[in-house]
Amino acid sequence: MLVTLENVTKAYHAGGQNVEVLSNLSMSIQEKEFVCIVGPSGSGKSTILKMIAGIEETTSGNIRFEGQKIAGPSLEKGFVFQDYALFPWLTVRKNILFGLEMANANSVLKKKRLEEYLDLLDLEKAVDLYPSQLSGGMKQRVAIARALCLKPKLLLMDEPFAALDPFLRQKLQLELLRIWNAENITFVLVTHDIEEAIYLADRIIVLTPSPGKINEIISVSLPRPRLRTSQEFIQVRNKILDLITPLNLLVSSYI
Amino acid sequence: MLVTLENVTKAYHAGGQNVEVLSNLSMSIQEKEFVCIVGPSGSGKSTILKMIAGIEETTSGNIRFEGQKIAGPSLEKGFVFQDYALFPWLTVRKNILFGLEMANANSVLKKKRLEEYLDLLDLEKAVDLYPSQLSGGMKQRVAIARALCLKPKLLLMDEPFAALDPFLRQKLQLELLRIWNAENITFVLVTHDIEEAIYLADRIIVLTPSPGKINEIISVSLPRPRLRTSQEFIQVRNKILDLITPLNLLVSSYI
Amino acid sequence: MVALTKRITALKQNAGHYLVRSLAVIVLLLVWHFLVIKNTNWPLQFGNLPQPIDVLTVWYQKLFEAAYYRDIAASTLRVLAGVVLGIVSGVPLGLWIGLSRTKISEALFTNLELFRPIPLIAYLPIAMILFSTIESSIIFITFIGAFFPIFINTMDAVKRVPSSFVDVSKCLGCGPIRSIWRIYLPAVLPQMFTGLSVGIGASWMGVITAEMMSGQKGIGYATWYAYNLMDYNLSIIGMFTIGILGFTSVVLIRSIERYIIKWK
Amino acid sequence: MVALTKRITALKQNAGHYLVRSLAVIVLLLVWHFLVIKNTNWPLQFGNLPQPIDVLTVWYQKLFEAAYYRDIAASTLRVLAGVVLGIVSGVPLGLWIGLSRTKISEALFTNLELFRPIPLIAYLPIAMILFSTIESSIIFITFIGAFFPIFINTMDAVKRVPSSFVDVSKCLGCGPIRSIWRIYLPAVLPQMFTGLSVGIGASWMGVITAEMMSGQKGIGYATWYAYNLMDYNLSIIGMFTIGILGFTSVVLIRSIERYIIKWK
Amino acid sequence: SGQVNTKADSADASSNGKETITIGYQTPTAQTWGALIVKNQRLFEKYLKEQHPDKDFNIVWFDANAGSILNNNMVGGKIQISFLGDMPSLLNAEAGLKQSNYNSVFLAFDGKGYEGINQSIVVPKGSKITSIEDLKGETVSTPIGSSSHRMLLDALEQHNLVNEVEIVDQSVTVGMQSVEQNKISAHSTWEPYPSLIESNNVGDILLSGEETKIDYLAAVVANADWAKENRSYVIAFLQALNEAHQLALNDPKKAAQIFQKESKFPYEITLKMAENIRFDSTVYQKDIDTLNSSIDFLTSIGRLNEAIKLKNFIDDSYLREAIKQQETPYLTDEELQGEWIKERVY
Ligand SMILES: Nc1ncnc2c1ncn2[C@@H]1O[C@H](COP(=O)(O)OP(=O)(O)OP(=O)(O)O)[C@@H](O)[C@H]1O
Ligand SMILES: Nc1ncnc2c1ncn2[C@@H]1O[C@H](COP(=O)(O)OP(=O)(O)OP(=O)(O)O)[C@@H](O)[C@H]1O
Ligand SMILES: [Mg+2]
Ligand SMILES: [Mg+2]
Repeated sequence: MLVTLENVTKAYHAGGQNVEVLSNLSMSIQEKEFVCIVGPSGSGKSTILKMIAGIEETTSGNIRFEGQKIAGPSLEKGFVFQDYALFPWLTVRKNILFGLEMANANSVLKKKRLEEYLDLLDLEKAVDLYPSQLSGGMKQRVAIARALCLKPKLLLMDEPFAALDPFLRQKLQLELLRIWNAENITFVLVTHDIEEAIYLADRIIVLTPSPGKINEIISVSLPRPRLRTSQEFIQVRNKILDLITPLNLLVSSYI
Repeated sequence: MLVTLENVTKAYHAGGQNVEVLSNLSMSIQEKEFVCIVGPSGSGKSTILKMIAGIEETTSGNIRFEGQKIAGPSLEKGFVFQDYALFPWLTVRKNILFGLEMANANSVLKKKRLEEYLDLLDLEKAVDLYPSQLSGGMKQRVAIARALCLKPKLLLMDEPFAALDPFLRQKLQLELLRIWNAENITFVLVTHDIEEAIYLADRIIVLTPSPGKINEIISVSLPRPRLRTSQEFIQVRNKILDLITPLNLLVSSYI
Repeated sequence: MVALTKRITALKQNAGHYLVRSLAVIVLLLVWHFLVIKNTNWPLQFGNLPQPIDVLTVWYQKLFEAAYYRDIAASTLRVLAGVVLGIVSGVPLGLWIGLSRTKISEALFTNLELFRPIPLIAYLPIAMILFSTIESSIIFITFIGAFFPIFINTMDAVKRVPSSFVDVSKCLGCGPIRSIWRIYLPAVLPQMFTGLSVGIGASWMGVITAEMMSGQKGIGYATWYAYNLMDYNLSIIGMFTIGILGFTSVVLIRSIERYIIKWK
Repeated sequence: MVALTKRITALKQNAGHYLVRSLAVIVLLLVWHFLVIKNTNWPLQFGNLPQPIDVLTVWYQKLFEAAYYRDIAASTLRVLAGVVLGIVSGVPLGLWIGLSRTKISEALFTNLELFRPIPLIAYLPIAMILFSTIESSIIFITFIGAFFPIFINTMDAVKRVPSSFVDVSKCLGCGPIRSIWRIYLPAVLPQMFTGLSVGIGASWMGVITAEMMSGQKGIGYATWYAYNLMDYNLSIIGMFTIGILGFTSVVLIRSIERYIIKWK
Repeated sequence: SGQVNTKADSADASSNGKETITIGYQTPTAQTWGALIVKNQRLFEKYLKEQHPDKDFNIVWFDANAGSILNNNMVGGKIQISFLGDMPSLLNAEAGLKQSNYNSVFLAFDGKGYEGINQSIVVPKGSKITSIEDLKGETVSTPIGSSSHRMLLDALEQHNLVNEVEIVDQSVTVGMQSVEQNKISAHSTWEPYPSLIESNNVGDILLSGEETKIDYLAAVVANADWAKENRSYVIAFLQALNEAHQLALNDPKKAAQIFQKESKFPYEITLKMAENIRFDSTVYQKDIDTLNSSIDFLTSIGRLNEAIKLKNFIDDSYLREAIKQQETPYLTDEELQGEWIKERVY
């Protein structure tokens, strides 16, 4: 197991009160697995990723990475934020090399890695541009390249496609799978979009509304590339929709 | 025909140049019809709505509303903006009554209409709140109530659900259909979400990428309420997906 | 219950803040005291300062003198007059220049921009020339201080009113004239208040400069007079009195803002 | 080709702007001229103003006098010194108080806030007492003018650095010390420049105040001196010279900003 | 008293190795224009060279539009010697008593105005006010606590108008402009302003200070500790002042030219000043009496809180030594008890 969560609970202190966000979560993620987490807003999806990354601490329970308790961020765990969090003051090149620079890598290595990921993510032409000069899709790819550049074992992605036009989104999903194929890497991806999760994941973790608990874990064993219009795809989709959209839904029950 | 577009072309003057946004568009919308417009970002969806509303002028071609050329905004055409454009300085009550106030309606009428739409949209409890105190779904409903309050014949909606959590989105779609059933009104709704379009529309107008032309108009004749998981639903969906996602899609072809 | 708990927690936090702040001021006074007592003259000649205890004693006495409040009242009225004039002229001008795309408004704006970077004190000779009474010259200076921030912020805000507000109001039957009252004015109100609070601060900063002309009353005059007297106790008291008045005005504006702009 | 066309269009637009602006100034001068000629004394006593032609003539002569430039240079150096000191102290202090959550930084902030609303002119007596040279007391005033906007903007900006920048830098192996240089400083740079341009404006306002009260050279001193001599031509020239200098400084800062902040 | 600000080289850091001495003067006060001659003719440098042939000096001249600014800077240790009107010089003395790091010494007089000449009450051009009685019920401005204020009060007292006139505080510049712009009924001020107002044809002199018969005096005050430590500099300075006074006495036209060059006031005015002002360092007993009455005046209007003892403040030993070194005889004690002696100035 690459990552294990054991009875993880997380509470935030807000407005003088402790608010439980995640309660008693247990799960594990295998090496080279592609895991998606779906759930309504506020169910704690981002919080899970941050705890795995070591940016947030757990309130109780343990998270292990390769059997070790997580003490903080490490270079083996890459993180791609929803808003990309590209440094606007650095060019694409410097953004991608930021992690290697921090590690005082030599220039040969930097050059090699840069070329490798510029090529993999088709960013050669953008190398000297600033983030503000990039389209949404390119920003996305730079953020991924920046995380991959350190050759992490695990890549955590928080709604990487949420800000994108759905037409563009499909193209980038395909691209992501290509990277996943090319690199020996485990993906944990948070999304709102069930179809996206089915298209990408080996397993889908469905959270309940706040405080987040695991509603169900669904394994998707369809061969890739998956066809959104295939019978099997639709079946999985219907199963999840049934799970989260009770049929007796009434408008008046909701404000 | 309630609305007819005849060879409508629209160009914007930007950076010293004329950029054509919509070219030679013809279509018509029947009374009591529910029309959705889908298309990639920048294909001119919002522009179409604005021209019908009379906020933007056409560069060439004509738009007719009930046979008359459109000269400007009129109270018969309601508009719901993507970001709702609720006036933050007015309470829900005053926002809803804004149009009637402008028309110097008497207080009896205002009271009647207010009650009618507070009830229809389940907003009684929110009547004295300011927009900043509302959830996304409530804002959405206030914006609809504000437009409906003038009893327009046509309601134009620009991506009304784009900013919402997909779980919430489904509930509001159902609600919208309920309003459409309750009122004698024609809907034109712009969306990014194909599934949403299929769920709602009588006809779906699919635009090509910029400059926008009509790619295809798809009639959806499924009975309502439509089941997203039904065989027929999936078929329509697959048809549109095939239309916009060529199977030979290559990542490298896209930047 | 929850609301009550929250309020108590908030009160506790506030109390903590006030404690830290009061302590901070006390530490400042102590440091100042020891610097003077030890006659420290490096890196700065702190030894020349009056002792805080003397300043506070004199200040305490001042608090029982009617003249102190008369001065404060006189200056406050001048600032008030300047600010009211600033609003009355800055808001319509800001709306107009912000909304119109005519050459006339652009020309007017250019001319106003010429005057903006001029320090208030440099207006003194002109203020004296242009106005027929000294009081109006003084108010002119406080007005200039208030005008530019109010004007600039209104103009800025009106340019940034989302076009969707205007579009939607058109669809709801609101014409261009009415939209000024019903859309633009309320939409710019928050930033107008920002301009107002900057402006009232600037107006207070101008009050000493302005009251150098006055010759009889006003806290700015009193401070200036103390300086001429070489009474450093009174100079420092004047300095902080003006500071406090400026600060209070800003706080006041901010509470008026909170009261008026309920929708935030 | 397209780029060229765009540039030409932009140039044309700019030329249009300059034309309108120049016309605006000419209209102002004409209006002024006629107000004086007609001896208009209502609503304001414009008739008392000197004629614009006289002012411009004297100004033109001034342009060939070394003393004029000596004064400008003296004031500019003082502003420069104040601004440099303002950056050197305001930026680290802003970073520290913005980032730290300790009581000490809160206390320091409280004390700084006490001094912020005090008008520059009111610092004069204290400045003269505290500093051992005249030059340093003038520079102290220009420093105070520059310090607060730089400090406040830096502090503000650093509080608003998106936490995702910091989180992502942690994940990329950037420790807390390095993040100051690599994350916080570049992230606050744009708003720091805003503070800087406000600060340099305030610094100009301060130098005039300081020089008017206590100078031997400098454009503020020259302007005040002209006022003492009742030479309104020179007073007005001084006024606008100061305005132009303040304006130019801000424009300069803005171009440095554009040069440094390439990423916008 | 404690640590003292006597570092003379503190005023200008740019002068490496040179000793800097800063002297404060006031162009808006004609009776301190002795400074302009010393400055213009570089007389201080000349006598310093005599006293210290091997030393380099950097003399900085600091112009201020009010005595308070000079006093402020003297307390701050930035100015060593100042030309001050009589009232500011007394405030300087008070600062010497109050401030722990500053002591004050009165070295000499500069300009003197016989029986209040060189001060006037002026009214706007075409004013209906033609006599002092007309001021009844009017507002008059003056720099409060100055000799002109005292002169105004004396003039009003002579006509029993003290309680009938409102007096407000205005600096000479603002007051002069107020007269020009007809914003004030009258303004009581000192030269060169009354002359400037007349010459600009914006106002008329209502009453000359002479009618009050109180001498109007301007003084030279120094940082006492600095003076004690640098006695030879002070002596050189007073010798320079003496030469300046001789020049004013012997060649008023040249003095007027110097005044014009340094102050930028029109020649007709500076000439009038050169002729009307008695530039004389000498400390007569009657001058001490005048200062004493000034102390009473300042105390009576609440501007002076410390009891100033002139015998502690005035130290004419520097002046006596300076004159002795120049091998000219100083006035005898008897002469010092009497009236100002025409043609004999130092
Ligand atoms: N730093 C924080 N302090 C206090 N509460 C927080 C903090 N971060 C998150 N929360 C709360 O924790 C809950 C879960 O937040 P989280 O961001 O993990 O949800 P999410 O599932 O990612 O939601 P979304 O889909 O909207 O991104 C929310 O109710 C949020 O308000
Ligand atoms: N006022 C304007 N001036 C210049 N160009 C404009 C203007 N409004 C829109 N455009 C351009 O017209 C094109 C179509 O815009 P429109 O907003 O109609 O697209 P859309 O299909 O609604 O896109 P989205 O899905 O992103 O909302 C875009 O390229 C846009 O940049
Ligand atoms: Mg999230
Ligand atoms: Mg759109």
